[in-house]
Amino acid sequence: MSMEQAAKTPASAQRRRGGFTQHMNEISLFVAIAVLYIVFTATAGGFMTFNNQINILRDAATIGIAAWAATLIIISGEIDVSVGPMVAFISVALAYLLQWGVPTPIAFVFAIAIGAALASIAGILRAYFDVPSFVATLGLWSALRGTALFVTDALPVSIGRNDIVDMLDRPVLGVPPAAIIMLALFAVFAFVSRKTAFGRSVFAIGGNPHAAFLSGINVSRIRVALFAIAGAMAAVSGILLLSRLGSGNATAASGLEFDVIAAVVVGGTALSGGRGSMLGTLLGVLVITLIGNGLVLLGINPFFQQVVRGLIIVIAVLANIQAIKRGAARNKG
Amino acid sequence: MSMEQAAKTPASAQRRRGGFTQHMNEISLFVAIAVLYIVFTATAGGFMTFNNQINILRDAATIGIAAWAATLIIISGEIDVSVGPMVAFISVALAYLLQWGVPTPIAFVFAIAIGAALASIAGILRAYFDVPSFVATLGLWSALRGTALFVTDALPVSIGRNDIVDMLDRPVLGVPPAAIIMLALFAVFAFVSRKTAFGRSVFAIGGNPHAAFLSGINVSRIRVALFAIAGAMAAVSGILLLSRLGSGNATAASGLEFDVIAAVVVGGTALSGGRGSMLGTLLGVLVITLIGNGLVLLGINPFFQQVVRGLIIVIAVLANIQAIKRGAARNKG
Amino acid sequence: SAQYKDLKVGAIYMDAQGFYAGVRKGIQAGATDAGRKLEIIETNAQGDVSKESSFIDSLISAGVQAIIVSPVSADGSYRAIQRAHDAGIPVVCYNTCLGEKDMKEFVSAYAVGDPFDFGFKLGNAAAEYFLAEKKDAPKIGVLNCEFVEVCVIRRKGFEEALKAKVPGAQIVANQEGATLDKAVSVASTMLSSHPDLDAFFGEAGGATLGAARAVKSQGRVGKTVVFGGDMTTEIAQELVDFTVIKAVVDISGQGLGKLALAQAIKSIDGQAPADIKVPYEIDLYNTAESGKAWLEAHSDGIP
Amino acid sequence: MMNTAASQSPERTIIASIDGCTKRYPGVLALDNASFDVAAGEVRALLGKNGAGKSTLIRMLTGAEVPDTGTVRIGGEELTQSGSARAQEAFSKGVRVVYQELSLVPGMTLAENLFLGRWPRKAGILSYAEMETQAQEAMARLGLDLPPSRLVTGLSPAERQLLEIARVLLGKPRLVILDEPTSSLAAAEAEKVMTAVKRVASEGIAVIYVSHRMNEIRRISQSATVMRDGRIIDTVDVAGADTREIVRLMLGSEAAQAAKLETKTRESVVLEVAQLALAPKLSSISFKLRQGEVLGIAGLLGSGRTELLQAIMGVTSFDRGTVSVDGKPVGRPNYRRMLDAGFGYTPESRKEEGIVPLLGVDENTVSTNFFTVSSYGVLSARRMADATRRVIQRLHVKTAETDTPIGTLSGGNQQKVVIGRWVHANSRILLLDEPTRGVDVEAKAQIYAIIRQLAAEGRSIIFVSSEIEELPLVCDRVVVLREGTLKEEFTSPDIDQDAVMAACIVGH
Ligand SMILES: Nc1ncnc2c1ncn2[C@@H]1O[C@H](COP(=O)(O)OP(=O)(O)OP(=O)(O)O)[C@@H](O)[C@H]1O
Ligand SMILES: Nc1ncnc2c1ncn2[C@@H]1O[C@H](COP(=O)(O)OP(=O)(O)OP(=O)(O)O)[C@@H](O)[C@H]1O
Ligand SMILES: [Mg+2]
Ligand SMILES: [Mg+2]
Repeated sequence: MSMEQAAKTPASAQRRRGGFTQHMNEISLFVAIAVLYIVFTATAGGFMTFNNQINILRDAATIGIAAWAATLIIISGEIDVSVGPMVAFISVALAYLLQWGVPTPIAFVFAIAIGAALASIAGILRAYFDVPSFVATLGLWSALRGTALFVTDALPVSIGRNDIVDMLDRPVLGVPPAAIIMLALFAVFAFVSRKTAFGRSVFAIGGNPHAAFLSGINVSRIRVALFAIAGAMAAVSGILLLSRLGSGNATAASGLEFDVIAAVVVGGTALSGGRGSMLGTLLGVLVITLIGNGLVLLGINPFFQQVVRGLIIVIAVLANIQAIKRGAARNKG
Repeated sequence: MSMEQAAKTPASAQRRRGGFTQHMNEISLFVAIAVLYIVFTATAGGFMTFNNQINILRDAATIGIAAWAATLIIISGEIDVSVGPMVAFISVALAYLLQWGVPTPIAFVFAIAIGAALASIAGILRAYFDVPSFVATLGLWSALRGTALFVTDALPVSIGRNDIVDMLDRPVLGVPPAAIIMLALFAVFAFVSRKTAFGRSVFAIGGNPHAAFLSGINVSRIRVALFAIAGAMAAVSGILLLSRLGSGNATAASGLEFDVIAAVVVGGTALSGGRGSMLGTLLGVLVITLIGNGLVLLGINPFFQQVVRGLIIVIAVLANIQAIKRGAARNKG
Repeated sequence: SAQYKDLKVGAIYMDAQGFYAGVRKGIQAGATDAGRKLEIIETNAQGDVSKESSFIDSLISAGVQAIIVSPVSADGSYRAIQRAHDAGIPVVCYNTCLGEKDMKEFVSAYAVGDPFDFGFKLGNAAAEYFLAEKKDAPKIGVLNCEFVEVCVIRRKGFEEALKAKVPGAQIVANQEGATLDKAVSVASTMLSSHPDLDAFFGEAGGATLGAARAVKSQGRVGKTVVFGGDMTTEIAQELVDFTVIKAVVDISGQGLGKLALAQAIKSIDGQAPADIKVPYEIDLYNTAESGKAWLEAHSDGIP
Repeated sequence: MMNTAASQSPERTIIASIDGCTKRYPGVLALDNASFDVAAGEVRALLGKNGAGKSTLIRMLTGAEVPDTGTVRIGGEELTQSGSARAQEAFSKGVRVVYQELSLVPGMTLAENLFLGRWPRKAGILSYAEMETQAQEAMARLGLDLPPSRLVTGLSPAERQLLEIARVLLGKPRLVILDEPTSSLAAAEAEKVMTAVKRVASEGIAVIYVSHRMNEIRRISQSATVMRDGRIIDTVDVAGADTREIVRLMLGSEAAQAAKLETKTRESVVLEVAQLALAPKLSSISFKLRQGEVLGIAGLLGSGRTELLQAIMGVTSFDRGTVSVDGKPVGRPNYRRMLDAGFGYTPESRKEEGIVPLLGVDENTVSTNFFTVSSYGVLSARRMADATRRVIQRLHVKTAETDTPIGTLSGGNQQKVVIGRWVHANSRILLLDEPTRGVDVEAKAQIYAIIRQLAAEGRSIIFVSSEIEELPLVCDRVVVLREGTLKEEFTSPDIDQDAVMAACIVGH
């Protein structure tokens, strides 16, 4: 065993920003996606149809929008396990707002504000009271799911006809708005994470919170902001969910947090913080979604699909880590 | 905000092992338990009956046995989210072993060995391949639950009459064997964590894996051993589950991992590793179980129970952190 | 002719319960009966409308000829089913379905054992038992699965039938206990808070069996009885024993699956039933003998 | 002899001052009613033992912490904010600091680290081009020739230190504080830092310079403030005071003389390294270590001394070569096998790799060998305490109890425990990497004595140090690592500091 193995992450492995090993990760994910495409096209009927590709994009949106924010949170060294219940809660809250006759655009703004406010409770607990983010968001997870179920009695909250909401589910030139929103938000997050002081501060906090604090970065405020952003993104997912289902559902998006975290780590972001990329997460989201879609099309036993997913997550992360290590070793010479 | 708040945990807060602040944590949990007892006795009919107290113990066993091992894992700086599916999987595997006519004691040994072997896969991935334990056990979580459901079609696997298995569910002097086993294992784990080289090495690894490695502790092997132990404990829970339900159930123990982790962190063990105690976890298990029991007795809406549980987890951890801080501050003078 | 063509059908199961293993077997048996080679693409919605919605989209892409689904939610599932309908794929509900209006619009057939009847039959059986035992004010604890809508309806049926015959009957506790382990724990706790509990009503299989186990382990045999839904091998064995479980209502998964496939084939062939609702018999088992008969008929344990 | 430096130059313009500051940490009075000031163009040395309160005083000036009582003024204005705003406030008033603990973010580039939290931006968007040009210039000033887009991850400790210094020189500093900037640097690199410091001072910037190295202080500063137990003892004119006197002020008593070197190396070779190569730093290393010998390894920053020790220990694997113990080749060294063969290794970064801060001194000591304090894996509290006490006594570790968490001890005492754990393990070959880094004069002298004593008992020691002046005090023999091989060898008593230094830098 070498020293690196004793350490939590092979930090020394990655030598240059945008360098070989960073790309190594993304290249290996590209290869994985290509392989998945080839395999599914050959074996799963209907996989390569336009419709199905659109479905994949639409499914990707559910995970993706939440995953962009989760990537920043994980880079900053924190974790958020409350995504699923947050999405469901917001879809319910929004449905009630619409039922009460709040104008749709205002209801959307409210929904996003509610999401940001609730999530920032977890952020405040983390930033100012030292409650580990896992605990704070676990509490939120339980409280939000419980509240949504309690208020609705697990029944869908119908919103009736609503043109704006319906529009959000109607494809534009064949592309569902959810996918467009996901890609637009991706661009924003990729930009923010690389080109703004906020984004770089997130990396700094994840890499060395102490140093970040000493160099005058407002660590607490950024932590709260990160959770608030995650809440807002979950709210956007909640709005899209409402438009897709036509009602607010307290039981929806169950286990979404696992998919989101899996996508982020498959994308090469380190759970220990300080390292990660939006492009990686985008590829991770695609891998997770493709697998989900392909296995359904292949008619694999649904329970067995769970087994395959578990294996693939581990294998993807394992391959990623090995690729980074090998890249580092090759860089040495 | 002070420097300490920027750091991940208020490490400097705790100045002496076994000192005042360590006890602060346990004292505050004792108080919490006392308050719960008073409140529930006053409000929840049947709470103070012998039978109900026994039920609490029995429910505590489900969380507790897994929580002892999880405490060590979390102290070592890792996490195991695969407990629930592991328990269910073992109950199914054991039921099949018994169906195939394997003699009961041998089947028990097999079940424990299977649990240890499967969990040590996650340990090996962590220790030798640098896969974060969250990812490794998340994979296991999905794979085990999926396999168990796939094999059984979500139907219970009946074992028919089996005296040894039935005996495990028959109270001895009114006390269920599960509770006795839980307390015996608690004694073992408390002893191991404080009085053995293995236990202290776990603390050293959690406190500083580099330093532990350099001082000659076999970090990798201990990490694998920890997961194997967790698997074995989950198997014990699986055996007890089988005896309680009379059949192997792939859907059982869902969400157990959350309860276990909640109990450990409520008990004052730091998710960042290096710090924690078995007594704390015991008290944490009691808190979680008492709340569950009391809320059912009170007939609270089950959805609302989730809300209460979420709040209580956060409040307990928050109070704990504040108590430690205040203890540290008082030590100042 | 159509009779010899292969079938490609999508099936969605609502959650992880043994009942759906029966449905699957029923669908397969139905295909064999119809002399068709069946390709079945199956998924499990895990009780989540959002997953269900995305599965239905995938099935549309996969080019299935029909979708057999037990919708998670009457109001929550209509969008996805509408999309399938719009894509020209007949949708056959079983077990659960959409609201009346949406059903008429988007669904070809609904193979149903009515959940209200389901509860109602059991309520009747319970009432008869209490009348025979001369208990005019029995106290009942409910172990529910009310995070899905059908379970709420089952309880309504149960309460209505029971209260009609035994007006003094009273539901004193109602807690979630859908999985076996949770049900055992919750039922045990209920017995502590209500030591005079006369009966449990288990809304689904896990709840029924869990209540029976709790009654036995708490030493309450002879004092507390169990009425519940959903047959499994173990519940049948308990019924044969007849000390704790006194009556079980069941919609056969296999039977329902078979019926649903038959409706799907008809819909594919353009012969959808005039009345969308195709009723399926709800079976009541309230004697030891009936339990024995069930065990003989289902030796592989699949309900 | 001694006069207060402050009274000397009436035209001083005070840049920063602290007035009557007190700061308590749980259990310690880190700063006790301290008053202090520093003027423009002045290089003020700050001296004191480990834990004297130097870093605490600095944190007052930088706004990283708020004093319990007293005031802090920068440029005549009092710091009023609290929390992170206070650090911002001090920064905006021109305070720059290199903290003792590393404050770089490993996963970010050199350029980003230089501008951490204050990245140049245009319309809210970071301007990498500008950042990298400025970074290149700033690093060039310190002779640091690295691509600004490189990650900090791969840098050696010394390169990191220089990077941190480059960071504080950016912008318009009025007060630059360096907390032990050279503790991880070899002499030649320390020289670069001192040149930079002199230049900074000549631009009228006030400098506070903390170091445990007296000769450095003599070369760059005019006055030195001595601290002890959180109090300011005196401010002395460096040129006028002799080192003994200053050390006496620091310790509060007379310093122990360094033990006289008695060499009696035995003939048997315990460790032989032949043709060891590890790309890219080590090309061919061969040497022998005899029983009872202290072998010093000198070298420049990045010459690969740490890598050599790690390769021998099997912590990192090497490309070629053999390592023999007692004449028998060990094949591929593996860390645990080397420990079993009687080796012991102390890493150069005490905090990151040396100690488990939350655990007690006892557990940090016995972790190298649980067998002697346990039976069947069960630890005996009594035997553990006894073993720890033996180590504490032999190595003069200052600690209240045997189970005091090691994180609360001073750096020097922590280091003694890190060495002591191999005494507990009864290792006969010790590889010590920078064992005196960041340790005060008193503790240093004690560590030298410990090393000599261990050698006298027949243990063999490899001693790696960047402070060339200490090599003659401890080593029987010194080899110089340069360009991947061992170049020169010096044998006691002919170990001449200047000659060793020259050997280190030939060709540079
Ligand atoms: N954050 C903290 N929490 C608790 N105690 C602290 C903290 N920082 C410093 N101390 C204590 O305050 C005292 C003074 O520490 P300080 O770091 O100022 O000493 P120093 O003179 O810089 O020592 P060194 O030469 O080792 O760097 C020490 O006893 C130290 O243990
Ligand atoms: N970022 C890092 N992560 C892990 N290890 C590192 C890192 N940087 C340096 N090291 C280790 O520390 C050693 C220090 O190498 P360096 O280039 O400083 O050589 P050196 O001769 O030991 O110099 P020094 O004078 O600092 O002791 C390297 O061999 C490397 O193994
Ligand atoms: Mg200091
Ligand atoms: Mg070194």
